[in-house]
Amino acid sequence: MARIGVFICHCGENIGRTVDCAAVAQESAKLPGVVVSLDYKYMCSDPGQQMIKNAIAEQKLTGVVVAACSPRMHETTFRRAAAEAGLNPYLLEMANLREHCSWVHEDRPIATGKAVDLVRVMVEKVKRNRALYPIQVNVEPTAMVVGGGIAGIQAALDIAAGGKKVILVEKSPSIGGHMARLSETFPTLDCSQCILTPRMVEAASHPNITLMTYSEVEAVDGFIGNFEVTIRKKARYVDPAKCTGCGSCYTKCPQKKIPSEFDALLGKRSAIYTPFPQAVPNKPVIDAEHCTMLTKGKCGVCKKICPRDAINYEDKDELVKVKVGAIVLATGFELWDHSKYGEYGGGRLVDVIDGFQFERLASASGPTAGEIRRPSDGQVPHTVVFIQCCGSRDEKQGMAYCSKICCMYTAKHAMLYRHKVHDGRAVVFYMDIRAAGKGYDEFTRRAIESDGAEYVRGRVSRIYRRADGKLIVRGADTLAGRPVSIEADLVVLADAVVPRKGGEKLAQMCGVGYDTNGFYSEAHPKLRPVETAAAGVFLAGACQAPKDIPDTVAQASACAAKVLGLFAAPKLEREPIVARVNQNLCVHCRACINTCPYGATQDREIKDRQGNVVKVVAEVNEGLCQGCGTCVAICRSNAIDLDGFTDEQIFAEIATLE
Amino acid sequence: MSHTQQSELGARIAEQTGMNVLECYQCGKCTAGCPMAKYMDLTPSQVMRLCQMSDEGAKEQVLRSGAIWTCAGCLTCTQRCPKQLDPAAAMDVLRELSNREKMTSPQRRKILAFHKAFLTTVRKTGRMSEFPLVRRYKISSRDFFSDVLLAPLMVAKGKLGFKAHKIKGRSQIKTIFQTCADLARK
Amino acid sequence: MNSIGYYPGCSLSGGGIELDLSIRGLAQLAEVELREIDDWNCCGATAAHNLDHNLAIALPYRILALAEKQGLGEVLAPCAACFSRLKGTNVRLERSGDLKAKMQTIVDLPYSGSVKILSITEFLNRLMELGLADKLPKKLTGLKVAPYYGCLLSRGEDIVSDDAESPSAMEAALRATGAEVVDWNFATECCGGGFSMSLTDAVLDLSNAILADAKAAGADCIVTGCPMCHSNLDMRQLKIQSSGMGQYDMPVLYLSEVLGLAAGMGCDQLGLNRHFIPAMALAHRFDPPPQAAETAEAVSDQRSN
Amino acid sequence: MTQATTQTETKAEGFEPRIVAFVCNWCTYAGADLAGTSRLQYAPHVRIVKLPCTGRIDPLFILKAYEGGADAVLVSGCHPGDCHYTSGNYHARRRWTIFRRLLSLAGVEEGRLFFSWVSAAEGQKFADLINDVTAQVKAAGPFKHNPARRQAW
Ligand SMILES: Cc1cc2nc3c(=O)[nH]c(=O)nc-3n(C[C@H](O)[C@H](O)[C@H](O)COP(=O)(O)OP(=O)(O)OC[C@H]3O[C@@H](n4cnc5c(N)ncnc54)[C@H](O)[C@@H]3O)c2cc1C
Ligand SMILES: Cc1cc2nc3c(=O)[nH]c(=O)nc-3n(C[C@H](O)[C@H](O)[C@H](O)COP(=O)(O)OP(=O)(O)OC[C@H]3O[C@@H](n4cnc5c(N)ncnc54)[C@H](O)[C@@H]3O)c2cc1C
Ligand code: SF4
Ligand code: SF4
Ligand code: SF4
Ligand code: SF4
Ligand code: SF4
Ligand code: SF4
Ligand code: SF4
Ligand code: SF4
Repeated sequence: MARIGVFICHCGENIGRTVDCAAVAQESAKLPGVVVSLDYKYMCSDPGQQMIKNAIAEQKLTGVVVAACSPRMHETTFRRAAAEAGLNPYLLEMANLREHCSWVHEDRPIATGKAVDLVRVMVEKVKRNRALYPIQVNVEPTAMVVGGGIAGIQAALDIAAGGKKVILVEKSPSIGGHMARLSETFPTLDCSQCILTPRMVEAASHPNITLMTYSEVEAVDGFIGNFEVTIRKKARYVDPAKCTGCGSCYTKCPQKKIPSEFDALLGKRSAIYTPFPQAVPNKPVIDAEHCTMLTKGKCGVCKKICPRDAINYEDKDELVKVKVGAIVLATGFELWDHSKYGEYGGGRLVDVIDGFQFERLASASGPTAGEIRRPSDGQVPHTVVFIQCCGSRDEKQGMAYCSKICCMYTAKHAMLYRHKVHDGRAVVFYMDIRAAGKGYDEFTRRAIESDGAEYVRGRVSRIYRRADGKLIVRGADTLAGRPVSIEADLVVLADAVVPRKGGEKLAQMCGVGYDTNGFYSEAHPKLRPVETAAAGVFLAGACQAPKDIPDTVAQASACAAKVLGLFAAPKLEREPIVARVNQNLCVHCRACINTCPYGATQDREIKDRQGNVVKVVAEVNEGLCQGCGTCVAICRSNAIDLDGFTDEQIFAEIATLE
Repeated sequence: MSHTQQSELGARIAEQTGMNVLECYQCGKCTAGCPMAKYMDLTPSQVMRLCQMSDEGAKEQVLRSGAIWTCAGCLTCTQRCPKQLDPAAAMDVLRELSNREKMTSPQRRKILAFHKAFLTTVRKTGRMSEFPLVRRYKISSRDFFSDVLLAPLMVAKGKLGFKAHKIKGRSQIKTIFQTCADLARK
Repeated sequence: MNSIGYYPGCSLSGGGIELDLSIRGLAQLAEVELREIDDWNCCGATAAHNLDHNLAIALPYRILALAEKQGLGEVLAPCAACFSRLKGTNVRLERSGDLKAKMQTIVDLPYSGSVKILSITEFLNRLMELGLADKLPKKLTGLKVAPYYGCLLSRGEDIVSDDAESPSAMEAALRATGAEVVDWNFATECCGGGFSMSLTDAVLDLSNAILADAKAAGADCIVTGCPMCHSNLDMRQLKIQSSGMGQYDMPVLYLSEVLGLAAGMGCDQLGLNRHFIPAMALAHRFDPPPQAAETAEAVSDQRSN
Repeated sequence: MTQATTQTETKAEGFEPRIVAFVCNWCTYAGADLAGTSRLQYAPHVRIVKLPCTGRIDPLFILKAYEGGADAVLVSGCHPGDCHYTSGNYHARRRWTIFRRLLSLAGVEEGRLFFSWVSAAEGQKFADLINDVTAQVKAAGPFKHNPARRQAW
């Protein structure tokens, strides 16, 4: 006979205000099988938990329903308490009276009635629960970090420092990401490359880190602790083992007019190239699209010149399989393409540039050696207009969200320009100044108060190029209540930070969700900011949301802590929510085998004593099964069931709703 | 179940156009692009702002402004508003109200006079013709002398219709005007 | 013979008469019959729209209902303002059944919503497809035109299907005449619209900026599809010049006039002699003048000075 | 909304429908949690049955729900491509196409079965969905052909 205990939580006023908890407890007491029914102010508090433990011991309960908050909040708390009192933790269920009832309804009688329903359903379910035992799985103590920007570098270094192996996968020829392209960085104005390159070098030389640049993730199989990843190493046409990075090849390559991605298309590079002088690894690759040897079979200069015979035109992509226990996604961001803004010239005005282009103009290693010169004619601009929120906070043509970093980098740009061009005029159009970090507001104020940037509060409506070459910027000064028109020589758009194009593919491979904009979703916006819905996959940096360097680094280190925590034990306990086959009922139609997304359903031969196969049936590999239940729904012989969500339990729930 | 609380003007705009003025975040892009803004006593974004406020002073300021009459209805603001609002349509609602509540700015009397002269011509004949319109406008606006030099030229070019075109369905038109006027009074 | 309904609108018998003349001429060439709506009324223009939102719908509603009664499936409204009011009314009626019912009681005529409204560019592009393109013997080679869309042919998402920031509806037709389209900035800037009389200074200012940019871009003329824009840019250009804001002598042609020229239609037939800023010289580059036209132009030249 | 509400009033005075929702644990259940955390108010006529994935839903669950007196059934899981289990919801969707046809054979009218996608981040969408489904079911009136039609919850 079932002996069920029901515990109704008031959550202070959170539930109690709209749900009459005492009444729910009284109603629940009348349900068949219920032997105790109590309500209490805070069930998750120590006395609350003690109440449950006492009841389990004194009343010899066979099942418990805690009617409180969402199981996503406290299910583990209460299951642990049950276990401490000697009850199998899987004999406890939660009814969600807070998130699904008291917080979403106002009418007290209606909410109370619904609360009773929710309890009834769970009482009927829990009567049919079975004792379950966690599943142990092995953990492969190697992590893969995808993306070699500052986020990926930091996460890799911290995991390596914790004594575990890391594979750092970067799709471009060098690690460094966007930070390597920045001139100086807010809020301290220190040189970006000066603080970044030591870390790049450290990552490359750390014995625990394997760098895989010019590589991309092709497939991810398996699950937490046991991922199997296929990585495509793209053909470099340069053997990194032989190459010393002497650079003779790229100085001699005749294809020199290729716009450099690293320089935001303002500079040029050759067909065999390293993206920038401090690249790590400092070994070139051949860009197969532009090398005339690879496209037309004509040239071969680099092979002739190379003192180490490192060039190999026959090089092919290579697929490598690795086993890892955890994955960190750190694939970063892109800038929004402002050619969608017809009113700002639709991308056709060459002197209307984006933030990265300005960074490269301001950078000592950039195409103008750090002098601010405009792209059209190389002149030093006398008036530069900076436009914030370009493509951000624009639900019509751009992104509805705030990109978070552009207020700061625009202030930095205005400052850098004023430091470099003393008689120049810097005008910043802004809507709000969002500078909520340590030293951030001081930084933007400095741009205005000491560095002479003219801040104008208002959005710009139009930019066009007058016949005399001046860019006419029509904006508004909403504080003064007037339209303003500025004659500019250069316009810098603070384009929105957007997710990488095609980033959904990687997310889907890993089972990670992404929001409507394409940023990867964390498991909880406040309390689990680096975990994802996929166990064992973590997020660092701007792939999760727009972020500056300090936030990126903090999140990357948090990822490392999570990974090291996971690797601390050799075995991992997993929820025992898995499917089971009843061999007597299975007719081996293989429907389940064909549908299981994890390949967890397999053939099993049943043999007699002599070892002859008498029957083949399906079997579930607990290690692989993730408990989705697809096989259960597909099996026409009712031969599979799912622990924790059995047909019996669900039919009981439905029946209770009658 | 929305908890939005609209001002009187905001509610009227919502009713007539479906727009929620509270969505305006005062970016000023409408003002920035408005060709007429420099002739306005309130900028388009200020007009939007005042419609968000529920005090009587705000309502007065908007309905007595010259700005609402200075708007040319060019839709530049609407086209570019990042919040997909329609300030041009808000202006329509406000003008109608300003006229009905007899609050029209004296500075923009000429514009109102022109519109009224136009509609009177249409009400009487069913169509607009330049000469009757101009005559009526000049009398009511007392703006007799501007453009007098243009008139003979227009005549020479065959561009100034002297005679009113009278359509057959004039009584229908009168009824339409009357019904709409009655509706407005409600 | 193809036929299309026609709503000339009030300005086409007065200030916009050239538009009416040239449209009719081109339709004839393309063998398209224009069937004018019987007893049409004024669409109410900006005035109704500003003073009474019911009237602003009711007046166009009567026009649409009459057109439907007459069995017109498509109706050309060459004036951009009329086009905008008529099509706008269609859109709003379609969106709200309540509004439709209300209008039916006010106007006392049924209207199912079947009439499709064509703008001048849509209409002319249609004529081109219907064979007008093959009937343009004169190549206007060397003519530099600045296509001017203004507000009503570029904006209003439900009404104009073109790209609001860089519209192109006139481009194809202009290129077919052999004219060269200049790259300029003011194709969609507002000219001050209906404020010609009531806020003249603003109109002079705005129109001046448009003329200045067209001149800087090297245009020989501005091409428009709206009588209101035309009167601001053409009629008011005299005042702009006399008040010293700028010297332009920039002819302002309707798109239909440009096509008419390429089709070899005579200046008088197109109404080119009625412009305030002489357009005849421009026309004569492609169409050597018969005597009479020259004198007419001489007269108008004198007057404008 | 307003239109639907007025219709309801004419259809069945005070009709309070019973709606059973089958939702997945990872997306829609979490989305419903977010609606709660954000205090978004919605109609109280829905009872949620939590499953690991929409792939777990056996068509029989739905038939049982009707049998038990539900006026409508709502199925909601992760967005396509966003499934916690990679492809469970894809399998589910494939099955629905066939199942819908069976339903109409079984006498279940159109508009008694709703599908949606609500992610963990879409609290507002969840609330809107519940209100929308409730309004539609109210407008359609009680599931009359359902012999087991019961009193309001
Ligand atoms: C104009 C501008 C100025 C800025 N100035 C500052 C500043 O002054 N101070 C500051 O704190 N912040 C600044 N920032 C922000 C700073 O750039 C970011 O915070 C930082 O770059 C985020 O690092 P990340 O590693 O997350 O991403 P990224 O720098 O984008 O690095 C991601 C890396 O992942 C790689 N990758 C992408 N997809 C894949 C894949 N599928 N497989 C393998 N590899 C992949 C990329 O190639 C790249 O190397 C600025 C940003 C901009 C746009
Ligand atoms: C009015 C208000 C509303 C807020 N609302 C939100 C919100 O809605 N969402 C949100 O995300 N954030 C909110 N916050 C911010 C949130 O409160 C903080 O982010 C969070 O509390 C910071 O946590 P903490 O652990 O760093 O510090 P604390 O919460 O301050 O905890 C520090 C602990 O350390 C103890 N302690 C201090 N000194 C010593 C010592 N020397 N030895 C031993 N123990 C010590 C203290 O007693 C305390 O328990 C809000 C803040 C305020 C003020
Ligand atoms: S158990 Fe949940 S509902 Fe109860 S007090 Fe704790 S948090 Fe609140
Ligand atoms: S020349 Fe040879 S060794 Fe030198 S950088 Fe090029 S590939 Fe490497
Ligand atoms: S073979 Fe290709 S990469 Fe090498 S030098 Fe020639 S063009 Fe450059
Ligand atoms: S950070 Fe500043 S500039 Fe960037 S979107 Fe937000 S408010 Fe706009
Ligand atoms: S679907 Fe059912 S019957 Fe078929 S093989 Fe799997 S368990 Fe056996
Ligand atoms: S529940 Fe079934 S389908 Fe899902 S992972 Fe387990 S074995 Fe595969
Ligand atoms: S553009 Fe739109 S959001 Fe911006 S101030 Fe104007 S109305 Fe408001
Ligand atoms: S519609 Fe009126 S307010 Fe809007 S931009 Fe045009 S003139 Fe300005």
